[in-house]
Amino acid sequence: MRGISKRFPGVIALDNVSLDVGRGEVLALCGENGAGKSTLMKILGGVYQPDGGELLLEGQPVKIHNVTDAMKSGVAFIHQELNVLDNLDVAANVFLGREPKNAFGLIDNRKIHADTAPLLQRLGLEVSSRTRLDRLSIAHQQMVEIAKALSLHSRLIIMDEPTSSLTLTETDCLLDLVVSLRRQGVSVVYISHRLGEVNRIADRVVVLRDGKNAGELSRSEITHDRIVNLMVGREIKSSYTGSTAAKTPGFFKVRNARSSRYPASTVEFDASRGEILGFAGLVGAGRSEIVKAIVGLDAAGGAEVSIGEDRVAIHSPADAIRHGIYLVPEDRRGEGLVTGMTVRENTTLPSLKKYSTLHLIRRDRERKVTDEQIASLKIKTPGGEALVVNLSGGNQQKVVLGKWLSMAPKVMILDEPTRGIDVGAKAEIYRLMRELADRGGVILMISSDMEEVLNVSDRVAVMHEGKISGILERPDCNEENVMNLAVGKTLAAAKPAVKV
Amino acid sequence: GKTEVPPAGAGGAGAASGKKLKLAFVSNNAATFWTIARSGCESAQKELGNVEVDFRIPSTGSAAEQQQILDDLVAKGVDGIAVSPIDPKNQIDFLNKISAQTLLVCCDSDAADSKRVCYIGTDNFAAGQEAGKLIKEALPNGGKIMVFVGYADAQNSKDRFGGIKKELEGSKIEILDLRTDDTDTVRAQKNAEDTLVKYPDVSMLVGLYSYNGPAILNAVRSAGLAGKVKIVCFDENAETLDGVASGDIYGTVVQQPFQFGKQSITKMAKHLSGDKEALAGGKQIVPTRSLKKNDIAAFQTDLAAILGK
Amino acid sequence: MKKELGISVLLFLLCAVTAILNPKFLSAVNLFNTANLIGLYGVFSLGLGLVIITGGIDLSVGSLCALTGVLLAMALTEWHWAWPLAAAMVLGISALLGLAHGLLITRGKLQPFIVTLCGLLIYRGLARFIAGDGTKGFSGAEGIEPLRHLASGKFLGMPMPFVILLVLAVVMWFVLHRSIYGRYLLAVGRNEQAARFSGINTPLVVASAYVIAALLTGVSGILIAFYTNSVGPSNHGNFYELYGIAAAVLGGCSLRGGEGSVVGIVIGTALLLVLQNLVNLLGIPSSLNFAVMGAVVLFGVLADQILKNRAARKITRPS
Amino acid sequence: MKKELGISVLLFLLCAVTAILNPKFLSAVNLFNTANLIGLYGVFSLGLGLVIITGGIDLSVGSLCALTGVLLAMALTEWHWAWPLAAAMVLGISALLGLAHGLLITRGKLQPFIVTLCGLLIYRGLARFIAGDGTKGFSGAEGIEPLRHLASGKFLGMPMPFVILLVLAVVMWFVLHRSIYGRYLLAVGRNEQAARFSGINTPLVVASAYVIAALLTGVSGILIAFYTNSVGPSNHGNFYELYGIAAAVLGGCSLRGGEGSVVGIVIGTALLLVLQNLVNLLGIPSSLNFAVMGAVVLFGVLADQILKNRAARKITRPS
Ligand SMILES: Nc1ncnc2c1ncn2[C@@H]1O[C@H](COP(=O)(O)OP(=O)(O)OP(=O)(O)O)[C@@H](O)[C@H]1O
Ligand SMILES: Nc1ncnc2c1ncn2[C@@H]1O[C@H](COP(=O)(O)OP(=O)(O)OP(=O)(O)O)[C@@H](O)[C@H]1O
Ligand SMILES: [Mg+2]
Ligand SMILES: [Mg+2]
Repeated sequence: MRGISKRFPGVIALDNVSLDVGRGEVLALCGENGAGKSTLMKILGGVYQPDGGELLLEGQPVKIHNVTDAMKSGVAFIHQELNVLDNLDVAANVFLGREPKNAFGLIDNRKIHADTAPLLQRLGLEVSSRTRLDRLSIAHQQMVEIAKALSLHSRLIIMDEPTSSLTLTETDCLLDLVVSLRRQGVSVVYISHRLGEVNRIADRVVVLRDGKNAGELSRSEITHDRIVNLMVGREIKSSYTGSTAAKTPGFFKVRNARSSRYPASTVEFDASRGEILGFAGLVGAGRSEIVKAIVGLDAAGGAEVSIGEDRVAIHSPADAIRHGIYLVPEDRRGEGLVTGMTVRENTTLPSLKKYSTLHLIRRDRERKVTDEQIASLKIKTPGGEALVVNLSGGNQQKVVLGKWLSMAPKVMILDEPTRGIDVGAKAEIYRLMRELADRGGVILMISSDMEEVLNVSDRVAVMHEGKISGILERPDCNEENVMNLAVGKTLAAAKPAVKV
Repeated sequence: GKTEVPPAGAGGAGAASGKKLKLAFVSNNAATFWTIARSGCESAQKELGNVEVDFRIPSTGSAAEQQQILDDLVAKGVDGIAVSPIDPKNQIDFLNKISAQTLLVCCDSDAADSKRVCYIGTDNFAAGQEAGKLIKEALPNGGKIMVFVGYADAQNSKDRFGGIKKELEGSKIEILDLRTDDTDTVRAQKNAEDTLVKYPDVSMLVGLYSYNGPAILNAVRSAGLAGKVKIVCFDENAETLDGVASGDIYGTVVQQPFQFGKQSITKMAKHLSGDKEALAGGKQIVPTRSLKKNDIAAFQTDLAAILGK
Repeated sequence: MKKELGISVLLFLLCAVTAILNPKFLSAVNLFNTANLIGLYGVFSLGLGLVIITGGIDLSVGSLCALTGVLLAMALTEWHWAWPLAAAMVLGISALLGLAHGLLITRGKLQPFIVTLCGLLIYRGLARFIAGDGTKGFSGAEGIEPLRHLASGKFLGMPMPFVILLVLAVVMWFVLHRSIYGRYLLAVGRNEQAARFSGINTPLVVASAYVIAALLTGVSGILIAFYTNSVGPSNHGNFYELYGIAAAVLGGCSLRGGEGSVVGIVIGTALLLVLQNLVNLLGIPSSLNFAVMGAVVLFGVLADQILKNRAARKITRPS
Repeated sequence: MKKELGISVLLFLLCAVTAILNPKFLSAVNLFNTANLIGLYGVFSLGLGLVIITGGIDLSVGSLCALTGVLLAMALTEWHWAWPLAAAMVLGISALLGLAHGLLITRGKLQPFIVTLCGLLIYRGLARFIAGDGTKGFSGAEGIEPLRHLASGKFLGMPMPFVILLVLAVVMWFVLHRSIYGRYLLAVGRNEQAARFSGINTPLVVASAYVIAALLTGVSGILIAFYTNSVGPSNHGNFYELYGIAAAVLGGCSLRGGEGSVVGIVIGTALLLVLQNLVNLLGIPSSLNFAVMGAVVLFGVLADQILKNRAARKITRPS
């Protein structure tokens, strides 16, 4: 790709960007949120047309007008946002767009299923090829999308944050796969904000900043700090920094939390005022389900919750919000944001009463608080009146955070708070979380990013099949202990969920 | 064209003596007019004692729906049907198929070329001529008139409009246009209002469907032209009768739907019990009347008696 | 405001063309008549617009008009109720039916299209059944003059329905564009799930929109009944939902939800009625009435779409 | 298959009840008549179902029936065309109009509801204008017996429209459930973007669905014209789109797109027509016809929804 430029209304997403990928090379593409990584790849994948620049394939200029052209040139694309069809089964999704025909010109279903099974095996995905996608978790759906890209037998696979919704085991499996693809001569462009992964597999790192090439690192030069330096132009420390703030143990108590997914198991735990309690576990351990039940989003489940000395009854998110318990959900496009509305409208949505008199909204007050959040979270946006849908993923995530932070939470539950967020922003979000805790808040953080869990949490609760299999105090927090608990082993170091 | 007749397995049931006769009456749409006809049917049923009347109304007023109802009635095994065919000219084959299986009488609107046994009802063309006479009477010095109707493609509106045109031939009266409203009463009224705006010199508005009378009356009254712009209309809608009584409507041509119902049922029953004279002649016209201011009081009393109020 | 600009221009052009071809268009009588009808249709279109903003639809408008019309006429003339009682009954029933829609959609998780399609069928049937398929009017009702005046009188020289529409539109403008409830409506229409996660009682918001819509239809029903002075249950109000939807969409409401404005809906209604006026005043055959309306609606939304696309492209182009 | 089970049971129950209350329901004539009507309505419902599966809707069905009916009758009786030419013209025009819908929706990016609502208005107007607001029939046409036989004859003792429906349903079953095109339809209906990213030419898929729907409506239009033998342009086909949508939805199509089955649509159509048959056979007042239909549709979808919820709960429960 040579001199690629792309503009969107009000934004120059790419400005004269060049990128080379060698055969059998794993190229990591890094950059802050909104740096233009996805846009660049969408141009390669035929989703967008560039405003300027050209594409070369093996030295020959090619024109990629649409997705089909890209596929024909041997480019497969795993998009940042899920693109699967939940009304079709796994095999149909994998072969969508290029179904084999039988003698009558109809779909050869037998072949589709026969060909899908080994793919799933290779990915370690233990589901039948006949399962409808709406029966699968987001993580498994993501794996199906990866299977689909693999089945194309492409020369180049673009993976745009493929691991953002995967946990450790799946991630491992995927990274192994990338390595074996490289061995087969397939090129991979790998976009991820998890620099550990980049470190592990990349042959070369290309960094974008503000839609421009910011530099590149060859295999031997790749280190966490150097990538970060190129991305943001300064150093960012990311290791656990304990807090000195006073803790009030048992401030937030949860008893008998039950989700409709695991109706037979209950979850109980205490969280202290001033601490960050991390929640780790494998995909499907039921972490998201439990926190949804806590804030009243699970009609068939629920929990007994008390804050300080008070029992609080929560039947709906509105109740939870009234008591200062906020949930930042994992699916920001589906659950966190009204993407067709502006940053301002999203920021004030849960707290409109505060910004209104006699039920009439005062826009000046709305603007004030929105501008505050934009400034304090460093949200990259033309302004409060920009539509959220036009922000990059990471900035969207900051809007979700801003929406809740503007309301002075007592208990803040964050489900995958940094999914798809760049290192700089991550560090800021960690800082914000810590600040909030230090000011006397309770933070529960669900994360599938091991590094994050270990770096941020004061304690780590590990879940397995709907139950908390143990809580690790700070000194015992290490990868091995977390993994052991996550797969259901018992551990001497782990405390029971509630001190009896 | 010949439409195959399905095997008459259950159809064509004869009138076994002693058993109650099953007769049906099928209208062409839903309107007060047919409520009066229904009273006629019920009155006949009461007087005869040995008949059972099934009164059916096609909801959408479309030929397809009416045919479905007729088919169902035959399947159900009725002994005779009186129907007001929606499109008599083109429903001939279908009506022939029905009449092959049961006694068929046309009512209100005739399919003269079909094998129906008899027609009982108004001669719409004659009714149109009657309206034409009222128009000429109201406008002795001539003038411009506008005609309103729901569907211009319905047979009764074609006949009525034809009758009016025939009657007005050679007079100094000019017909401006025929405006349709698809039986939307708001549009009917709006059409009248717009006419009053567009043609300030219009001397009369004529409504061919029952709701056109009140619609025109409202428009004329709200424009403050009551009495100045004359109105002639059809049927015995309550508002229409009030308008005639107050003199704002010059006159209305009424049919006798009660007689349609009563005579159809009575005569079919007689025919089925052997009195072939009852439906003789193939055409039995129930005369129309024009009502003017002085006729209203008496007419309303009669109507109330008929509807049992 | 930009959204309403296109349709305002279209409305203005249509008015100008009609006025040039037939100056009677601007006569006091004609303006009065047209304003009156804009009032009649505008009231239910406002409600329909609200429902459309939540991402739903209400197909039962026309049938509900027929049902309320029949009930009102019968209450006043046959059951001899006092008019405030009759009006309250009609509005109460409307609101209840709206609530039923709302509950079936939010609790029963049925699609709005289906629920209100069934409403369309059921209310029409009920209206016909209750009226025994006979036309109902108001002759013989006593002491209904105050209601008649409210529904079809004049106020400051303007037709009452138009005045009522203006008042309702101002209220609804504040509700939709300035109140918390309005913001919730827009949010729910865009992304129900996200709204729920933000602590909004989304079923309540959605259901209330259907109640308001049905209530406004009830008001419209009363106004229209007094306009026509007679209610034929089998055809009264037929297709009104389509007018309302066309008006709302012309006025910038998106059937995908989350978008729409009160001013747009009112202008959309005005556009449709000026079109009908135009057909009559210019002497276009009645048979083409529908075709003209369809063509203009299509042209309107198409032009709007093209302008939108162009605007998007303009920003993208290098300056 | 599970989806169609509920509605099949409902259909069976209705038939059983009707047959018990009036054994004539099972008479050969009645079955013949009902099958005939199922054929007439089923053909366009199939097309409508296809469009609904893409997440769209087609409101122009009834008006298109009127337009095709008028054109066919006039071509045969007034312009004296040979019947193959007349039929080809009618189907060709239908397909073209379907293409216009498809292009406006995919290229023009207009909402299907709006495009076909305008179609509803425009085609009705055109039909009335072309026919000069007069009813058109086939009397006087010569040499049309082969067409009449095709449209309203018998085959193996079954009414031709029913036979045509069966043939079309089998073809459509393969198309929707076994062919690549059908898979694309389902994909596009559920998530247009995902389908596009998979290299599917989504505009082509969507547009073709509208063409097929219009073509099937054209076929229906011919069959219905020969059934009624007369086409009153102002009300012929009124509300047919609503029947079609109700049938498709009863048969398990989701208006949100991506879901639906051919068998379901056919059974849904049959259910609606048995209902009308029942109203007539059991002597329920005609005025309640619509109400009964509405109530049963509502009951059907509600029961379906409740069963679905229960099933969903069962999966979640530990085994
Ligand atoms: N469809 C669009 N319309 C308008 N602006 C867009 C659009 N898509 C992307 N942008 C803008 O282009 C810029 C680059 O976005 P892009 O999605 O490529 O970032 P990214 O590097 O992938 O970020 P992230 O790490 O958050 O995914 C951002 O400023 C974004 O707001
Ligand atoms: N609609 C559904 N139908 C069936 N199973 C579902 C559905 N939604 C979720 N699940 C299952 O519920 C399980 C719990 O999901 P949950 O999101 O609570 O897990 P988690 O621990 O938060 O994992 P993640 O890391 O994916 O967020 C998953 O295994 C998933 O397969
Ligand atoms: Mg991205
Ligand atoms: Mg989760």
